[in-house]
Amino acid sequence: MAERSVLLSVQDLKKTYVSATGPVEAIGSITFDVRPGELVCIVGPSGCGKTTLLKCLSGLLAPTAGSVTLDGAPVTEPPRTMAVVFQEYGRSLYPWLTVRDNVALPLRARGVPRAERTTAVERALEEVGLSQVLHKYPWQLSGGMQQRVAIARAVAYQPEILVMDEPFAAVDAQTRADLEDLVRRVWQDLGVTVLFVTHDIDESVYLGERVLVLSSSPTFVQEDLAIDLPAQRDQLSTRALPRFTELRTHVYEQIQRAKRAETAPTP
Amino acid sequence: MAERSVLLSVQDLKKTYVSATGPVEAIGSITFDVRPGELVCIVGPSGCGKTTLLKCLSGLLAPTAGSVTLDGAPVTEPPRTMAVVFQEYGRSLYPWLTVRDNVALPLRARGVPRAERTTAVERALEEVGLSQVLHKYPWQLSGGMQQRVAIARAVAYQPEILVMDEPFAAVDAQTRADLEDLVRRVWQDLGVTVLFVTHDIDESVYLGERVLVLSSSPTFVQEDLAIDLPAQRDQLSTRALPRFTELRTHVYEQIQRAKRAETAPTP
Amino acid sequence: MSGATIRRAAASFAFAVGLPVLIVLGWALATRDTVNLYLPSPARVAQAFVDTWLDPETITGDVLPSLARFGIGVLASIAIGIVAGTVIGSTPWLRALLEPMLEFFRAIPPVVLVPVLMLVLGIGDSMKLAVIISGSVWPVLLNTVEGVRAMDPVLADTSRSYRIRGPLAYRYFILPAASPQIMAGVRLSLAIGLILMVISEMFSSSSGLGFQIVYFQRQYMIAEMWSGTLLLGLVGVVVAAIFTVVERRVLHWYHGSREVARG
Amino acid sequence: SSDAETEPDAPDTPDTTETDAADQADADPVAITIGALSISETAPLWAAVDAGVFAEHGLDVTVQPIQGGAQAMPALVNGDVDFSVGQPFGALRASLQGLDVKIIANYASSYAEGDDINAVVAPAGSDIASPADLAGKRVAVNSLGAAGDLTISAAVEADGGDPSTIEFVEVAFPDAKAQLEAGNIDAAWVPEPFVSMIVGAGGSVVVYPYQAVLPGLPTLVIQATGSTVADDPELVAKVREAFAAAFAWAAENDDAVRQALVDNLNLPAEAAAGLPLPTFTTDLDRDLIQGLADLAVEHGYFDSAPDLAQVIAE
Amino acid sequence: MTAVPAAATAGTAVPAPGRPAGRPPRTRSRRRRKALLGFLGVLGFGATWELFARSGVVKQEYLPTFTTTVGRLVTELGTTKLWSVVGDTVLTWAIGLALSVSAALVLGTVIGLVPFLRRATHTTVEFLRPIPSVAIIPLAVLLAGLSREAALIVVVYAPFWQVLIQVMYGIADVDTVAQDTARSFGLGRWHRLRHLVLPTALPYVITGFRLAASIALVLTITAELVIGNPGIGLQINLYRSAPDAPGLYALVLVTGLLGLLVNLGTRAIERRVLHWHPSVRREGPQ
Ligand SMILES: Nc1ncnc2c1ncn2[C@@H]1O[C@H](COP(=O)(O)OP(=O)(O)OP(=O)(O)O)[C@@H](O)[C@H]1O
Ligand SMILES: Nc1ncnc2c1ncn2[C@@H]1O[C@H](COP(=O)(O)OP(=O)(O)OP(=O)(O)O)[C@@H](O)[C@H]1O
Ligand SMILES: [Mg+2]
Ligand SMILES: [Mg+2]
Repeated sequence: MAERSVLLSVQDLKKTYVSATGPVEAIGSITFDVRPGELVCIVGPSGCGKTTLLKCLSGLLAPTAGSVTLDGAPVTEPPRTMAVVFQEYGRSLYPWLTVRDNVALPLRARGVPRAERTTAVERALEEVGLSQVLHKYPWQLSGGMQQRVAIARAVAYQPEILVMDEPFAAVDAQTRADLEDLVRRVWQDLGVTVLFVTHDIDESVYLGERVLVLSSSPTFVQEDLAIDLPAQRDQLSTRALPRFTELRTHVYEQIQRAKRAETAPTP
Repeated sequence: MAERSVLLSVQDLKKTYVSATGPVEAIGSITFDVRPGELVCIVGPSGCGKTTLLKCLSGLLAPTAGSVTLDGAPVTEPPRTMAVVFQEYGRSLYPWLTVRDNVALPLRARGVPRAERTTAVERALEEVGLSQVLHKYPWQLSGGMQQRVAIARAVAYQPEILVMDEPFAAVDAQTRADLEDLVRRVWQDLGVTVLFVTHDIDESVYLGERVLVLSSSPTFVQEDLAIDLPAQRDQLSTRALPRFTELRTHVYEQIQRAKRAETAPTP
Repeated sequence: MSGATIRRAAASFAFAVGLPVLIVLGWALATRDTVNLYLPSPARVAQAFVDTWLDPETITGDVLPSLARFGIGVLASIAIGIVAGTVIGSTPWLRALLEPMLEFFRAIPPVVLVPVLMLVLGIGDSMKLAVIISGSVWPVLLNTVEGVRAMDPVLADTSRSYRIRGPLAYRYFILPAASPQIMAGVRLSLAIGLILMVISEMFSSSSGLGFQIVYFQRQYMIAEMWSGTLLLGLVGVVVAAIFTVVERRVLHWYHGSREVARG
Repeated sequence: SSDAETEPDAPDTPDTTETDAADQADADPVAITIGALSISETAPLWAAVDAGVFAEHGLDVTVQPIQGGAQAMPALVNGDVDFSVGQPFGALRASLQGLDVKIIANYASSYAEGDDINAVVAPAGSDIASPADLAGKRVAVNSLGAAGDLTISAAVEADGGDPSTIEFVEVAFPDAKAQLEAGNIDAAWVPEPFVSMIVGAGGSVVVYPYQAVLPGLPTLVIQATGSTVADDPELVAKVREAFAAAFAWAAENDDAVRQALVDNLNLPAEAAAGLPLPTFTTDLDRDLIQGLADLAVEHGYFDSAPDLAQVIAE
Repeated sequence: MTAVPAAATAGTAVPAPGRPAGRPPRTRSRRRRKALLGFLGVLGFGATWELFARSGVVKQEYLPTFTTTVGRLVTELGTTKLWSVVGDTVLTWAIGLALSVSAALVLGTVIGLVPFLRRATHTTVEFLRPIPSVAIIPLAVLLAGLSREAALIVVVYAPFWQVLIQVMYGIADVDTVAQDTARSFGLGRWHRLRHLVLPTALPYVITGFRLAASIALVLTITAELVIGNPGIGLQINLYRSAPDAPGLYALVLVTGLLGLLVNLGTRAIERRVLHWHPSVRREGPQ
């Protein structure tokens, strides 16, 4: 793997929403690079523009200024090698399709043959612990189950870049731990590049090889922290490492700083 | 406060969803009582029926069997003294109303005079850190901000019972800590009874006076744990108490047991 | 179980006929001692109905051909409306280009266009079909356009990011997403199609259900005319029943999510 | 009385019934509404009302445009119009269906000889030359089951053709010319001015069906409800008289009649000037009406013969 | 429980592209672009008409060219007759539409909200809907005479059902979570209606209104044709029997233009009252 080369490059990205009540500067200016095969966690205060950033990265929203390049080419539409898990999992599943069809649809769109598709779908659903609900509709599932379906869909798609927006918000602690390990496994086994937004600091440190801390709006990258924990991680032992505690405290303090900046009076 | 009397009583509650693909037994049988002024946290594996339970409690869903009584009277429709924060915050805000109007609407419906309403709404929004977005529409906010609007709406309503379904799922760690303290403060200052569903074990122990651990489906109450931590809690010192760690480990083990029961083969 | 089923069937039957029975009773009372030829009694209309419409020759010569034209016309309208509606609804520039024209045509009474249509299409079935289609496409078309426009933004983003496009997107995303609104449009189109079936038979015709109604009206056979109207209404009820079955299937997910949620 | 106009104002002349009536009329004109189709035949009525002929008879007339016989009947029944001008066939049919309607006078009649005011016409190049040639052809009339197809059938039969093979279709008069040219129909029954227009464009008259079957057949009659006839015979008589006066006046004032065509029908002045009009008279020929009724029974248009004593009030 | 039918209106929460701004220049230029495209569409239609009329498929005697018709329309616009005829039609139409829409709104809301009524009226509604207005003309004339009132009965009848059905569908579309929210906060009937049900049904109602507006116009003119009360329809009849094809098609143009105007108006209303709705929001800058 060409460790040095750049896969995704964000340069001076700026996004201002135009609305009747006046423009809202969601992202001030963000610059960072992601190398192929990296696992980057993004943390930042609520409303700082994480979702907005992901939407710009994935070609769903045109930035106001700056550029996003993937493999050297500017991103203008959703790239074919990227899968996104949306924060609003409930609304990103098709209510008229069963769980299985929801997961299978992107594969169909990519022209994956039927047999292969079935295997991929079933394996992905098994990974998230949902092999029992194949034939149910999303609205027959609990919130956490829906979220896992959305994750399974992204995993089954076998993307080169996996973008996830607070994907574990609605699942219980145990499932969450399992899913975290799933993400690390997928990342290691398939060599995908992962961008992972979370508001759980421990999670960002446990998962990431690198943590980007965003400031509050108008957003910039407050800190770009390399996580020098061993590659083989384990829910119990890794979280018990003194270095883990150091890192999480560091991130925590950064976010505190970001928040304080927010609460400081702004013109 | 009459510590001994019962405010809310759930007796042998059972809920089976009837759907085209066959019946789904969401809740097997749940029995518990809540005394006035208690703060009860409910935890359980994803999909175990927490949301279903809250819906039955709040009179939104008719139980298949068993009963829910509030102040001695059976609950058949939403009681006027109860406020609910829904797990699907995005869909529980009205997109055609501004943030302020969303929060104000229940007060208006209750006939609160205009001036009083304005004060209550503004204070509640300030409490959740959203005084800046009064005139925005929900869809102009980030996920976490929307969730906080939903919380503000419930707080401004000044209910006697506050029911919250994973209310902090989408907010960042710092905001979450602030909101946790807000809930404790509201609970202590106004003497409301709180039912709080979460999947964060630490949160349940930090917040609750009592934690109900639910088993996986078909659900029963696996454990009813009193939290004997001091009433005055603090994010740093309380979480550092050895008793806190004991309690959270206990709950964690209980949930593990619940999960194991789930993965065991079922007929 | 079966007892409950029977009870439920009885209840829905009672609901289906309850109000109509009341209306007929009221009608009978109101016409009991008037002799106004234009408001015949229900008994008189029923008699006319039996005499006029249960005649096999009328059924094969007038009723069935009309219904066939109605069926073809409405199906064509639905097809055109959905196809054009999805394309227009999902292509903003096309919508901007065509909207004024569509609004223009919608406002023009078919009656006025008939002479020209007749010149181009002759005076056979194709002209009548054109009249039916010219009126009943609009509800489907408009509702499809609106349904496609109103798509849930998160769902739209999901589809875009997974690059679900082309026929697959129409089949699995755009059409299902718009389907509740499309079905509302179809339901309106059915009734308009029936009305236009009558109107189309007012021109250059010599047979058909609609022709007969207008003919009876001109012949002052008022009870017969009302009996034809009654038949139209009955056709409407049957068509609506068929539609309900189809809608239940197409929108099962939509109704499912609602019903279960209500316990 | 048609000379009322020329009489000088003579309030002090001794009582005569005539001036008395005129006085009463001046003091208290009776308001009536007459329903009439918006066709050229209505021109004398419009013109005479404008010229005050009806006012002299103590009638304050409003002419209510009517779009078809079917609309006239409910309007008569509910009193929205007091009198209406319509086809005799419609009155017979309505009466047969039990509607309380009566013919009180003739209005317009076709010509017993010469060029009639309605005709079956064929387009240029058609091989239809005689009524019998219409057999097996597609023939347009404005409304089925009325005097048009009835008299055509009778004319074809009289000419040795089989009327049952004719396919009658409904085409509105104004559309007939275009449909003939488009080849959608083989022949069409139309009134003036369409006869002249089609003939002018190279078409030919196949037959004048009224003339061929019942020469001089009334095309329009004046109708009222039976209760009007029974309750207010003076009014009916007065209306009849006024119409007679109006027709007499119209015969003298052709220019005014032609102007009414221009004003009310938007006809170009030249077209209005040359437009053939029927004979206007209030004298009803009972025999022709009887003939029409018999023909309708014979061809199965009526189940039974209407009782003319019931239908005609004279 | 979670499915938001995409056509539904309720759940909305995404940082979607901002909604169209009142003033910003980008929006204005977009609107200008839209108008330009619409105008191009009209030109295209005119050109097609012109070519078709000149092609000889239909003689110009029966279908005049677009340019002739427009020329005639321009001359007619200078006459008071055209304006009075249009005024008559517009008056009948406006009254009819107002009656029809308000009755349908009220009844549709009541029936849509009360399950008992919904079930009890189902067959009757389905029975009455397909009855053509032309069939009730004799009844209308009998009840109201050959007047504007008779035309109104005809004009009110058909659009009523359109709006009624749309309202009922709209009311059934209330998001379940939003509904639960309202119930749990003890919102009374009136507040639920005002703040939840009506906003949800509004997009449906507006579509219904657009359908109803043109159907009402169609019926106003048809009624004038058949009953003969003054207005565009009667005038069309006169031109038709004159025969005066350019005059007739000039009136057809006027009719279409009326429809167009209504649509412009409805769109403007829609932009105001549905600014929160995804279909309107999406058109914002992206
Ligand atoms: N509308 C429905 N139809 C059928 N089954 C349903 C429906 N809603 C929920 N269920 C089932 O009921 C069970 C409990 O769901 P519920 O939403 O109460 O879980 P939960 O404890 O809130 O989960 P989570 O923590 O993931 O939100 C699940 O197995 C789910 O599949
Ligand atoms: N459609 C929109 N119109 C106007 N402003 C918007 C819109 N969407 C988002 N914003 C604003 O942009 C800012 C960033 O929103 P974004 O959703 O990216 O935050 P986030 O970091 O994902 O927050 P969270 O962690 O709460 O999900 C917020 O202040 C929000 O109010
Ligand atoms: Mg976000
Ligand atoms: Mg839940």
